[in-house]
Amino acid sequence: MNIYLDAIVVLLTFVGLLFFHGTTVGILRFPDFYTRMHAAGKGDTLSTMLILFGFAAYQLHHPSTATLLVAGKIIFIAVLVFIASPTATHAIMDAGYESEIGAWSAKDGFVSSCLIRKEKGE
Amino acid sequence: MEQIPFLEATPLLAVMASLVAVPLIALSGNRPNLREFWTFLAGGVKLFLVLSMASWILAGHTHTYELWQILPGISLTFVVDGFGMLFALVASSLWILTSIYSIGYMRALDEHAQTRYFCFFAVSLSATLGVAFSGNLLTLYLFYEMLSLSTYPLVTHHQDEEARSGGRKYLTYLLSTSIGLALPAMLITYSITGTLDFNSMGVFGEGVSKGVLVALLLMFVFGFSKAGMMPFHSWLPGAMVAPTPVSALLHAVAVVKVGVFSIGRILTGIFGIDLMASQDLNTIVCIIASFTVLVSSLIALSQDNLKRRLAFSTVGQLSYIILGIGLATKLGVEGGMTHIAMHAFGKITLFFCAGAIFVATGKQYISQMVGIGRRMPITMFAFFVGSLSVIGLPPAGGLISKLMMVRGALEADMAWVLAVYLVSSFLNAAYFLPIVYKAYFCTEEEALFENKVQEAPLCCWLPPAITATISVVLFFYPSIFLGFAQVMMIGR
Amino acid sequence: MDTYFILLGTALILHMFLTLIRVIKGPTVIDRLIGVNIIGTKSTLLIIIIGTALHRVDMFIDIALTYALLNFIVSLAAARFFQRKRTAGLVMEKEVKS
Amino acid sequence: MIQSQLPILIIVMPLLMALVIFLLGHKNEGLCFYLHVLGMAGLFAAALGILDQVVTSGTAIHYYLGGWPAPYGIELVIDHLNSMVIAMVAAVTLLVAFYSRQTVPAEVPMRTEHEKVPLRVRNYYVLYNLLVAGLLGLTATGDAFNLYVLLEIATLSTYGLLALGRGRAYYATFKYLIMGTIGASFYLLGVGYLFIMTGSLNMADLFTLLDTAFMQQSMSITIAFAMILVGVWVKMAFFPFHGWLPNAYTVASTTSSCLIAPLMTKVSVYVMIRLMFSVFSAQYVFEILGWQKIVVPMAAAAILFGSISALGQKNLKRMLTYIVVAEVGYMVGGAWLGNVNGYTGAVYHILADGMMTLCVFMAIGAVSYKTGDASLESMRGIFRKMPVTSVVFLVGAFAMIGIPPTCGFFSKWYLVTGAYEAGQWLFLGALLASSLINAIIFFRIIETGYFPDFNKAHGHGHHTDKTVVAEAPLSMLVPMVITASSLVLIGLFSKDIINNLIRHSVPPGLF
Amino acid sequence: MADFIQALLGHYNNWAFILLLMIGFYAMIAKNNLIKKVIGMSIFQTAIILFYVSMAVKKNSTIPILDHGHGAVEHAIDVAAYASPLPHVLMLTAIVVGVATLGVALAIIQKIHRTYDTIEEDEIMEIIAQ
Amino acid sequence: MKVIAALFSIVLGVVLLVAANDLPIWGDPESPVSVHLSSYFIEHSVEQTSVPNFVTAVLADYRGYDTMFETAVIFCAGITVMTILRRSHRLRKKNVPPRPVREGQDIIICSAARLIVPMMQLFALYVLAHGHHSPGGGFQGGVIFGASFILLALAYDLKTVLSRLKEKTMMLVSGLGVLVYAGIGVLCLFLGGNFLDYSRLASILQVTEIEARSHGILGVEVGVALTVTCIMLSLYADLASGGEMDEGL
Amino acid sequence: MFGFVTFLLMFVLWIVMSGQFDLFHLSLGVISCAIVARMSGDLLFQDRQTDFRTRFGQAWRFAHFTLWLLWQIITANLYILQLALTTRKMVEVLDPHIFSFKSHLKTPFAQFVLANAITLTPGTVTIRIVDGVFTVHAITGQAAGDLEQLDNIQDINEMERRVAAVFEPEILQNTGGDK
Ligand code: NA
Ligand code: NA
Repeated sequence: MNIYLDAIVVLLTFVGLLFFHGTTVGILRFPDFYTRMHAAGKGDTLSTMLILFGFAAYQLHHPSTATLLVAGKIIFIAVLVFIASPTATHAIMDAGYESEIGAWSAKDGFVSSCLIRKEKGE
Repeated sequence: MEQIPFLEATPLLAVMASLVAVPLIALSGNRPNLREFWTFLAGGVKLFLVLSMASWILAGHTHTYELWQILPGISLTFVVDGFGMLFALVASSLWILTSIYSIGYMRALDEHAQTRYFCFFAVSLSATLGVAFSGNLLTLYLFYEMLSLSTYPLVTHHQDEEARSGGRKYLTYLLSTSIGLALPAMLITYSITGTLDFNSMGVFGEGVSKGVLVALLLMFVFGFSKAGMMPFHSWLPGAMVAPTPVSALLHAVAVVKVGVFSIGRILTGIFGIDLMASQDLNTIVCIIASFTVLVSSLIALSQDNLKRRLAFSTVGQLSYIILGIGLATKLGVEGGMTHIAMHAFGKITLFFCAGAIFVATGKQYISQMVGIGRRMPITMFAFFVGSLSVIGLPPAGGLISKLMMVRGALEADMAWVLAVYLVSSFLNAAYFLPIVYKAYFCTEEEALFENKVQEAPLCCWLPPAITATISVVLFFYPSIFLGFAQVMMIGR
Repeated sequence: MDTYFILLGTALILHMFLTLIRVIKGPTVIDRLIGVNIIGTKSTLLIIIIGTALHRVDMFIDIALTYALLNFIVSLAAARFFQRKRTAGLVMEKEVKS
Repeated sequence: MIQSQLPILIIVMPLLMALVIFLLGHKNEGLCFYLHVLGMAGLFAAALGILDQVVTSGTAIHYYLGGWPAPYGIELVIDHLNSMVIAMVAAVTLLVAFYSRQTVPAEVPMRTEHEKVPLRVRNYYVLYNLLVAGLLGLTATGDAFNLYVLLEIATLSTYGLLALGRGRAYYATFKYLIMGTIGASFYLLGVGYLFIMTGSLNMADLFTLLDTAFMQQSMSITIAFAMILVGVWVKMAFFPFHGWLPNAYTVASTTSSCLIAPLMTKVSVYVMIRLMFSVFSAQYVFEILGWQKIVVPMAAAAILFGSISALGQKNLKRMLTYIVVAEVGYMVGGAWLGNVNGYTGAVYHILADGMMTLCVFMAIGAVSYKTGDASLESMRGIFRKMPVTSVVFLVGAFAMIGIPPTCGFFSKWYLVTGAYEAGQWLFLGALLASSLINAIIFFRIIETGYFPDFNKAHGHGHHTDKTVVAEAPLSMLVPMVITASSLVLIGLFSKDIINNLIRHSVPPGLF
Repeated sequence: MADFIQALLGHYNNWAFILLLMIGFYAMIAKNNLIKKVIGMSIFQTAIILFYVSMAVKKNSTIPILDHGHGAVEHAIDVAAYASPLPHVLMLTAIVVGVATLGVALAIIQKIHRTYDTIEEDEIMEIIAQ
Repeated sequence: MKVIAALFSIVLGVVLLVAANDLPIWGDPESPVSVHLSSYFIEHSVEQTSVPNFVTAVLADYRGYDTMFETAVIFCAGITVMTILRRSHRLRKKNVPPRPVREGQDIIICSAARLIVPMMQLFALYVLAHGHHSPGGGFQGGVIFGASFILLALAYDLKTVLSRLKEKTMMLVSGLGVLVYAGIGVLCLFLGGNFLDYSRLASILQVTEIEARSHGILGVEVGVALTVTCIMLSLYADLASGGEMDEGL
Repeated sequence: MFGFVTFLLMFVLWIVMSGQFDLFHLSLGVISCAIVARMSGDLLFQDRQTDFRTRFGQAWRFAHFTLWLLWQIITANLYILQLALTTRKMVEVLDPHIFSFKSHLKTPFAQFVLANAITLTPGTVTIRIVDGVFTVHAITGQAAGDLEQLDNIQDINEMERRVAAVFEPEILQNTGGDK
C-alpha cells in the first residue's frame, strides 16, 4: 500500500517537476514576452497543481481525520492555483499588451510596438 | 547676641524696593506725575532701609540674610558689611538725585518711552544694591548679569543707529567677559574650594598653585569688565550714547562701580589681602591698573566730546580704585573703597553738568563751550568743584581718598605706584581745568553763546549743585564713607 | 521519502534560480514579473516541502495557503499597475532591439 | 488602586485619548481640542502623582505588565531619573496642548464642504496623543525591545506631524524618515547583539548578565553598545548624525515644532543615559571602554558646530534647530564626562533644555503666527507689537545663554564643573564658547525686536508712528508665560530638583 | 588570525545578514532615487529580521508550536525540541513596524513626486535650491 | 557620495563580522537565546496560558504590551498616510497629473476575485481564530482579510470596495481595534489586576484564570485583526489612488 | 437564500480548515461564516436569476468539463515542454500572432471560464475580453487555427462550444447545436 502510494506521490511530483522544467526553459528560451507567457501560464499552473496533488496523496500514509483535513487543505490550495494562476497569467499578458511590448514574429523578427498598436486598432 | 535694630530681611527689602516699584511705574505710564511719585517713593524707602542698617554696620557688625539655597553649598545670600554698605549708600542716595535730574532732563527734551526708562532705571538700582549686598560670588554674579541686561534698554534709549551700535558694543563686552572669563573662574574656584562665600581671609587655602591663582585673578579682573580695565574698556565710551542721566548714574555710579566693587570684593573676599600680598598677586593687579590709569588719561586728553572725555576719565579713575585695593595694604584698601564714594559724587556732578549744558544749549563738544560759564554759572561752578574732586585737589573729597591710596602705596613699598598717582593726577588736571578756564575766562569775542542762553531747568541744575556740595562736605567729613571702609579693615 | 522530498525541494530551488535569470534579464518590467510570479508560486510548494520534511505539514499548510493568496494578489497588483502605466514596455524596447 | 496603576496610566491615557479623539472627533472636529486638553491635563496630574510617589518612597516603582514577573514579561521601571523626564514631557505636552488651540486650525485646515475626508485637525490630535504615548512609554519602560517599539511609534507619529508642515516638509520628512529608520535599525541591531549574547531583553536583567568578565571583554557586547549608541545618536541628532534635524524641524508647523523639538531629542538623550548606566554600567562605559576620550570631544564639536551654524541662519526657526543640535552636545558631553557633576548637568539639562527649547519655539511660533513668517525681519519692532511674547522670548533667550537665575545657568554650572573635574578642556571651552555665541545670536534678535525699522523712523526722540499692539491670542500667551516662568522656577529650585531627584539617580561608579 | 578566520567560518549564517545589511545600508545612503532608498531601507530591515530569526534556530528543533502528536501536554515539554519563540515574536513586531514605516515613506514619496515632479534626489535638491 | 557610502557599508560589514567572532555557534541549543527566556516560555506558556503556540502566547500575553503598541503603530501609519495624501479641494483641482483611466472591468479578474474573496475572508477568520494552535493570529488574519479587499479593489476598482465597506466605517473600525486591545487591558485593570493581566477576566468569563488568559489573547487578537484589516485596505486605498480614493491600481 | 448557501459552503470550508471540533471552535466557525456570508455573500453568486436546480446541473456538467480541461492542460504542457526543449531554432517552431473573435457567451462567468480554458489549453493565451470580443495570442498558426478558423458568426469553435454546453446550452440551440 505504502509503496504504491509513494509511487503515486513520486510520479505526480516528478511529472510536476518535469513540467516546471519545461516552464523554466521556456521562459528562458522563448523569444518574446508573449511566448514566454505561454510557458509561464500553462506550465506553472499544472506543475504546481501536480506537486500539490502529490503532497495531498502523501498525507494518506496515516489516514486520520487530521491528515485527511490536511490533504483537503492541500487540494484547496490546488483549486486556488487552478483559478488564480490563469487569471494572473491573463493579467500579466494584458499588462504587456497594454504596454505595447514588442512582439516577435517568425518572419520579421521583432515587431515594434507600433504594429501591436495597429493590431489593437488604434 | 545683640538684637539687630532692623528687620532680618532688610537687605532683601532694600534690594526689592525699586523692583516692586517697577510694575507701579509701568502701570501709571500715562500719568507722569504719579509715575515719578512711585520712583521717589521707592528711592526714599530704599535709602531709608539702607540707612537703617548703617549704624549697626558702623558699630563693626555684619548682617547676613540667607534667602535661598540654590546649589549645594551656595545660597542666595545677602551680607551687609562696611564695603557693601558704603556702596549701597552711594548708590541709593545718588538714585534720588538722579531721579530728580532725570525728570528735568527727560521732560525738557520730551524724550520718548519715559515709562520704560524709569522702569529699567529702577531695575538697575535693584541690581546694583543686590551686588552691594551679595554674600557670595554667585549672588554677586547673578545681580551683575541682571544689571548688564537691565541697563541695555537705558543705554540704547534713543533707539537709533548710534544707540544700536553703542548698545551692541556694550552688551558684547559685558556678556562675553562675564560668561567667558568670570563664570569659568567662578566655577573653577568652586571646584577647588567648594565654596563661593566671601571671606576676609580668602577662600583658597594652602596648596593652590600660584599659576592657578594668577590665572583666576586675571580671569576675574578682566571678567568683570564693567570696571573698564584695559583692554576691555571700550564699551564705556561707546555707551555714552545714552541719555545723560543714564550716563551719570550708571557710568559714574551703578555700572562701572559695580564692576570695581565686584573686583574689590573678589580681591578682598575670595583671594584675601594676605594671600594677595604673600603671593605677589597685588603687583599684577597694580600693573594692569596703572597701565589703564595712564593710558586712559592720555586718551581723555584728546577727546572733544565732553561726555566721552568724562568716560575716559572714568576708566582711569576706576583703575585708581582697583589700584588702591590691589595694593593689599590697610590704607590702600580703605582708600580704594572710599574713593568709590568720592569719585561717585565728583563724577556724577560732572555728568549732571554735561547734561545740563546739553539741555540748555544742545552742545556736546568742549570746543563749543567757550564762555559758557557766564551763561550757566551755577552749573559750571558745580563742574569746577566736581573736577577738583576727581583731580584730587582741596577742598573736595577726592583728595582724601587719593592721599590714603598714596600712603597705601608707600606702606606696600611700591614707590612706582606713587608716580602713577602723581602723573595721573597731573593729567586729570590737564583735561579738566582747561574746560573750566575757557568757560569763565575767555574774552567776549571768543564766547560762543548768546545772551539768551540761560541755566537749565531747576531739576537739572539743582542735583549737580547738591552733589558738588556733598563733594566738598566729604572733604571735611570723609568719615561718612571712610568709616565703612575702616570697619572692613578692623584688626589689621 | 524524506530524502526524495529534499531532492525535490533542491530541484525546485534550482529551477527557481533559473527563473531568476529571467527576472534579472528582463528585458521589460513585465518580463521580470513573469519570473517573480513563478517563483512565488513555487515558494508555496517549497513551504509545504519544508513542512513535510519537518513532519509539521499541518502547521505549514496555512502558511502555504497564505503565501499562495498573497502571491496572487501581488502579481495581480503589479500587472494592474503596469497596465495602467502603459509605458513599462516602451521604456525597454531600445534594449531589446540593440 | 489608582496609585499603584499610575505607571501604566501615563502611557495608556494618551493612547486611549488618541482613540477617543479619533472616534468622537469624527462627527465634531471642534471637540478634539477640548478632549485633548482634558487628556493632557489628566496626564500631567498623573505624571505629578508618579513623581511624588517616587520622591516620597525614595525607590523605583516597578510595574509588571500582564502580571508577569520581570525578565519574562515587560516591566515599567520608574525611578528618580525618568520620573523627572516623564514630568517634563507631560508638562510640555500640556502646555503645547493649550498653545495648539489657534495654531492647529490655522496651519492644518479644518474640514470644508468640498473635502472628502481630511479631518486633519482630528488626525493631528490623534498623532499628537500617539506621540506622547510613545514618548512616555519609552521613557517608562524597563525593556530594551519595548523601547524600540515605542521609539518607533513616537517617530512614526512624528513623521505624520512633520509632514503636515508646509513647503519642503515632505522632502525634509523623508530624509528624517530614512535617518530615523537607520537610527532605529541600529538600535535594534545593538539590542539583537545583546540578546544573542545574553538571551534577555529586560534592562535590569541585562545589567546583571553583562556584569561578568566574559561579557565585558566580549567584542560583540562592545559592538552592541556601539550600535545602540549610533542608533540613539541618530535619533537625537548628535553631531555628526544631525543632518536631518534642521530641515525637518524648520519646515514643520508651529505646533509640531513646539512639540517635537523640545521632546524628541531630550527623550533620546534620556534613552542614551538610561542604556549607558542601566544596561551597561559606568564602569564598563568609562573604564573598560573608555570612549569618553572620543565622545566628549565629539560633543564639544557638536556644540561648536551647532552654535556656529546657528549664527549663520536668517530663519529663526532654523537657527533654533541648530541650537537644538548644540544643546544635544551639552547633554551627551555631560553624560560622558563620567563624573557626578557632569551627569547631574546632563540630566538637569534634559529638563532645562526641554523647557527652554519649548519657550523659544513657542515665542517664535507666536511671532510667525502673527506676522506670517519666522525670519529675523519678522522680529522687527516686536517688543512694541507683542510685548508679552517678547518678554517670553527674552527669558528663553537668557536661559539659552545661561544667565542666572534661569535654568540654563545651572545646567551650565554643573556641566562646566564636571568638565573641569574631568579635565575635558575642549568641552569646557565649547560650553563657554557656545554661551557666548548664543549671547550673540539672541542678542541680535533682541536688538532687532527692540529697535524700530530705521528706514521708516529716523533720528531719535519722537516716534510718531505708534505701533499697534497685536499680541498673540491668550491661548498661546498663557502657556508661553507659564513656560517662561518655569524657566526661572526650575533655576531657582535647581537645588531641590538635583537633591531630590537627580542625585538619587546617579549610577554607581561615578565619582 | 587563524582563530579569527575559524570563528568567521563558524558563523557563516551571519554572512547573509551582514551582506544584506551592507546592501541595504548602501542603497539607503547612496541611491539617488527615493524609491530605491526605500527599497534599501526594506532590505536593511529585512537583514536585521534575518539576524534575529537566525538566533531562534536550534539544531534538531521544530517550529515553536506545541506538537499535539507527541502528547506533550501530559509530559514535560522538551525545551530542546522547539525553536525559541521569542525572536519570532520580536520580529513580528519589527516587521509590522517596517511595513508601517514603508507605508508612510511611500505616501511621502507620492507627495514629493507631486510637488517636484521627480523622485530623483539631486533634481529635488536643485529645485529646492532655486 | 557613493564612495563614502560604500566605505561606510564596508566598515559596517567588517565591524559586524568582527562582532560575530564570539557569538554562540549557530543553532547551539545551549546558546543564551535558547536557554534564558525562551526555555521558560516553552516550558510554561501552555500551563500558564493554555496556548500551545508559544509565539502567540508570548506575543499576545507575556509581551502583549509590545503587541498593543505594534497595533497602535499600524493605526498610526494608517492615519499618517491618510493625512499626508489627502489634499484639500482647492489643491486637488490643479497640480494633478491626469492618470490613464482603465476602460471597463476585466471580466476574468473580476470573476476570479468573486470566487476567491469569500474563501479568502473565511481563511482569514480561520487564521485569526486558530492563532492559539497554528501559526496565525490577529496580524496574519488581518493581513489576509485586508488583502481580500485589496483583491476586490484590484479586480473592480476602489469605489466598488468603498461602497461595500464605507471609508468612514473602515477608519472607525481601525481605531476600534486598538481600542478593543487597550480596552481589554484597562478592563483587567478595573478587575483589580495589572494592565493586560487577562487572568482577571476569569471572573467575567466564568472560566479558570488560565483559560481566561487564553480568551484574553483571542480578544486582543480580534482587536489586532480589526485594525490590521482596515489599515491594510486604507493604506492600499490611499497609496494606490494617491489619496483620490477613486480607482486604485 | 444565496446568503444561506454561501454560509453553508463556507462552513464546509471551515470544517476542512479548522480541524478543531470542540464547541468553542465550532461556534467561532459559525460566527466567522456568518460574517463572511454577510460581507461577501453577494460575490459568490453573480447572477441571481438562475435557480439552484439549474446550478446543480451546471456544476455536474462543469465537473465533466474540468476533466476534459485537465487533459487539455496536460497536452498543453507536453506541447510547451516539447517547444522548450526542442533543439531546433525558435524561428522554425514558433509562429506567434494575435487574433480576435467574438464570443457568443453572455454571462461573465462563462466568459471567465472560457478565457481561462483558452489560457490553459495548448498554444493560446487570452489577452483580454472587451464586450465579448476575445483577444488571443497564439503561439503557432496551428494552435490558433482551432479558435480562429471561424469568420462566420453562426459558427462556434470547439472550446466555446464546450463551455456553452456547461453554462449556456441555449446558445448551442441558436447556433445550430452540437456538431
Ligand atoms: Na510583539
Ligand atoms: Na499568533
